[in-house]
Amino acid sequence: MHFNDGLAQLAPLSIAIPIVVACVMLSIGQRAPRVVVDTVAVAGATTVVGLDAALFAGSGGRVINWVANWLPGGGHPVGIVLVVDRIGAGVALLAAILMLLALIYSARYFESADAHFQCLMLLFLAGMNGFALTGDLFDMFVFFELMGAAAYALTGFKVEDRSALQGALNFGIVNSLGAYITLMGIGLMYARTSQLGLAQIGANLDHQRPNALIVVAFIFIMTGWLVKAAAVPFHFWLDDAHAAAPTPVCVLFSGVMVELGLYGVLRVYWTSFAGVIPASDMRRAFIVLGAVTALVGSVMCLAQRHLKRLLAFSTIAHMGLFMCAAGTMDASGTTGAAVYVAGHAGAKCALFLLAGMVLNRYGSVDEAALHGKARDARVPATLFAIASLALAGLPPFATGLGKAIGEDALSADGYWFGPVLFVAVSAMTGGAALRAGGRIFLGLGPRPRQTEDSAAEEETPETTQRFGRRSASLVGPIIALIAGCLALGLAPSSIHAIGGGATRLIDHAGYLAETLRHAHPTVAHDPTAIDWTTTGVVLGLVSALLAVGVAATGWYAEAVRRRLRSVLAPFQRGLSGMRALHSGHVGDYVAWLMVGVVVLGALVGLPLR
Amino acid sequence: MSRRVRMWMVAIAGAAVAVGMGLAFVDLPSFGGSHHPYRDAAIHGSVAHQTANAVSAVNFDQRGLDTFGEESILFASIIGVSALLRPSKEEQEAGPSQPGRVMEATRILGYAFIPLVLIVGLDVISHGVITPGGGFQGGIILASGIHLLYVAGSYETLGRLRPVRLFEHGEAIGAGAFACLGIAGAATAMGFLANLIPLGSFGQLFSAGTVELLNGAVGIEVGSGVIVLIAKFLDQAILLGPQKS
Amino acid sequence: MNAWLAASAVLLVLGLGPALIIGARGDGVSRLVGLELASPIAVFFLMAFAAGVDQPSYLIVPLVLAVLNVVGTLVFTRLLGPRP
Amino acid sequence: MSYYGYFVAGAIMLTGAVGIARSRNLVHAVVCLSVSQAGTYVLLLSIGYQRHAAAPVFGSTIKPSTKVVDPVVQALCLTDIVVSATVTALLLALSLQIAKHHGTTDPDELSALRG
Amino acid sequence: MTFIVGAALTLVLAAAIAVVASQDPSRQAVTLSVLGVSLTVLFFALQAPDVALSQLAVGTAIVPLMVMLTISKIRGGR
Repeated sequence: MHFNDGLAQLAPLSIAIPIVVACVMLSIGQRAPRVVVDTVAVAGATTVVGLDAALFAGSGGRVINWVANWLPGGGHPVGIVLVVDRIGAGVALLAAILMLLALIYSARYFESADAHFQCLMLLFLAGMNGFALTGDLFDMFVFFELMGAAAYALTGFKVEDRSALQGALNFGIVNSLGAYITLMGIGLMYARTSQLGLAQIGANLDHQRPNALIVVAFIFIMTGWLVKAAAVPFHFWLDDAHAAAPTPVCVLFSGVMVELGLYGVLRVYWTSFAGVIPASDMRRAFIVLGAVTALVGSVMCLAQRHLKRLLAFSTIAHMGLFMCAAGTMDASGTTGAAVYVAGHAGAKCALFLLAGMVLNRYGSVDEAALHGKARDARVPATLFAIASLALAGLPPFATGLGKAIGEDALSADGYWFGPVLFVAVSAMTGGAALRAGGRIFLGLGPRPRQTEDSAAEEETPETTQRFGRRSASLVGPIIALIAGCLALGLAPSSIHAIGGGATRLIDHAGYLAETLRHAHPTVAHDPTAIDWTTTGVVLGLVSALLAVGVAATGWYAEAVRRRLRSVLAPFQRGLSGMRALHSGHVGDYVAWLMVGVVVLGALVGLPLR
Repeated sequence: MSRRVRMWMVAIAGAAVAVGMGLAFVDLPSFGGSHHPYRDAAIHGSVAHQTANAVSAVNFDQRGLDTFGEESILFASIIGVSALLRPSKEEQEAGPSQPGRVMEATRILGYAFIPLVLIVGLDVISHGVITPGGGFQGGIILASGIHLLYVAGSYETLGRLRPVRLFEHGEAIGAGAFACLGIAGAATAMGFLANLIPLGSFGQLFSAGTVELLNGAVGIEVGSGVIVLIAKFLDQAILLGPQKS
Repeated sequence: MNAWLAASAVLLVLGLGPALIIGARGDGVSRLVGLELASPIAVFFLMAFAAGVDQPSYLIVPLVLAVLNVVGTLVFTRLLGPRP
Repeated sequence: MSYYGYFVAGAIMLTGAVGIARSRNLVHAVVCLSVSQAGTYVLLLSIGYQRHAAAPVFGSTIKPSTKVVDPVVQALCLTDIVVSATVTALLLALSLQIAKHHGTTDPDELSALRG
Repeated sequence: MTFIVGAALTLVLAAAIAVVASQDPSRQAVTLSVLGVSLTVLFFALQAPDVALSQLAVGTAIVPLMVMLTISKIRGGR
């Protein structure tokens, strides 16, 4: 009932504060010493963490803020509404925490150019917060573009690095084109409903038959968000951008930005289109796209030697799993996806930061070139092993818990291959990371031959001086990320909060009633008791074991592979064909984007006829 | 992929997308019709807040958060361009190259137009509430006026008149002022970006409450920002000279 | 449709159409001729249209076009030719 | 005529996309992207258009009771134009740096990224 | 009125195709300016003087200037 009360006022502040801090930093950045700039940036990010945490804690129901006090009177609402629920606040909180850790990690990064790096990081945070908290379709587009503009510049920030520039341009063109297609869909929806608010559109579309206009508008809107979510075949930009972006930026890209794309899909579907496009239709589309994405991502991940590119493909693979879990279109699957996203952020970001440390110390991220080079680095080696196993879903890490919940939800819906897919993808991605780590830190297995493509990629250093061996500002964030992943897996209360959030995310009627008709929040019924199950623990252990197996095959099976060359040849050809598709050519990516729109149309639209 | 394969893919997928668009478009209300419920509500809101230019009312008042996001995009892009086009060490050492020669007619025309462009720009900003135009359009016109000095040939004069650092402050101040006006609304418990100062009367130069102030903030931000933006490109193309490969 | 609107329609079809054709063919300098043709015609079109719908406040647009066209032209004349 | 505006909008968007795919120069591709975005302006304004209505700027000749076209899509379009200009600036800056460091702007010749 | 809007739409479409079809970027920049003028005309005919003014400010001076400066920098290397 209470519009714009104290808690609700925090929502726009979490968008505005980072922008104000960025303005301050731009002004002082030219004169102030580096330590002041870093302190201000970290303080700004800390404030946003506080605001988002308050929103997360207070958003048991939904926190609603009609911006600029344009309350929906009797007639047609004209203002923008921010609607904060647990999942929205949770994603914003995740973004703020990762930003804080990335800023701490980068405190001695680069010869800063007038604090531009920190300004862009904070504007990036503002964009992510706005995207997560708003309840208005066009506003989502605006903050999507804000995220994009900051992200393109951050990707290309190492202007001496050729691959970074090319990756940033590919990222910018493909994402922008996706965003314009989304804008077209928004225009179509506006023409149809004369509304821009998600809830208002939902109320207008409820109980209608899905005609061509609604379906096409929906597909167009999905396109932009799915480009961000890196669903195959929209995913090509991701490995280019992640492989080349500065390490602290990769943390935000992999940990939360890509996931925000999936959040956008779920938010728009459940709030606006759930009354007109049946969930069964979406389930098919999600699970097909998710499974293909997971397989392509994990196979490509295994084939990489460039450590950051390997981690980027593992992000694509995990995005496929999140899509499958959320694609069950029920509370438990969505909970699984949310928990998995949080856990994945911890494990994956730790791995990226470790890759950054390796790059700093040895000037390369090629696992073949680095073979055995880092034998003396005990602490990073241990952390790398733990994070890789966490990525593979080892209990009791939150990744394992999210994976288990997702597997349960899929098999409960009759998708028997769900657990198989989850275990296989976890084993392959975790195994690939372990393989690389084992080679780099322990020198396991024979030294791999230097292939042309791996030798060609030289890496531009990101830092001007080598950091001390155990610099707290580097190791601290890594330990915090792994500890967070572990704590989340061990704390049922936090899982309970996320489960309640998932129930609300998919609660179409409740969102509309609370936003438009000031209804009292309906009590979120407890989602099916979510906790560790025996099956979940066993499957988690199995995938961790398989990951070790995959890694060991990578280390020692060169001889076996040579003997089986004739049997493996067709697979090798398929793999090199798939690698050739990831060509770095922006024209190819645009062609795939258009194919993706058609595929999406076929998956969602054709069955509705 | 070869070029030929790519073009076939684009042709087939593009045709399919075009068919989808066509199916969607014929379901739309027909072009030029009179059914616009959001329009009616927005006009009502605009009149209630004494804003003669309903587009400004939507931009700065009813959907002010969009514009806040939009100005942040501008802000982020300009910082991004500044970062991407920062001169490398070798370029800084190379020093400026000689500017090209300019025709006398170009020079005279350029100087003659500067005051005119500046006046038009200021007029477009200040009347944004009551006539077409506003901070964004006016800001760009102002920035174009300053850069006439470059096309008029005197890059050195431009360098003196255009202390980029100062304009970076201007950009930050404009963007910060927008945000602070928004936060002031939240602090008075009216709501973020609420229209909280006296509204004045319809059609007057100073009407529409905070719309006028936000308009001015955007004008400062866009004007300074675009100057910085063009300055970075100019520095690359002129000052640092053509790239020797 | 009143006389002003009729005049603006004529300007649009017989003026901007050919200007576009010139502005889309040949090398940069000959395209510039098309642009130089298009801008004044557009100014006249905008003025005639504003008169036709009887909206004097619209006249700011042709004014700005006239002014900014000079800037645009100077940009091209400065940068289009071969570098010294 | 009743759908012509929408079709033109769709056609512009697709033209731009095809232009990026067949582009041989990154600057050309960036310009094509901004052409593609022009399609969204045309769509938005076509949606808000009403025949024989005036612009939503009230004054001596347009009273608040006059029929006007939709100001909301115009506001959205203004935002869109700002986005277009600034994203174009960013991408041009990236193309410039690519030309500097790769020595080419032909996407067929860029080879820093291979799967 | 309808005729004017229709003619302006056609003009914009033709200009857009011409821009995309121009392979050489510096020629394309001039045609892009013509597209900017055409869009201004269209927006004006659609009763959107605010948007026309924005398009004008962006499309006739700033974007062509940035494109031309980028090209002239790139050309310098040849």
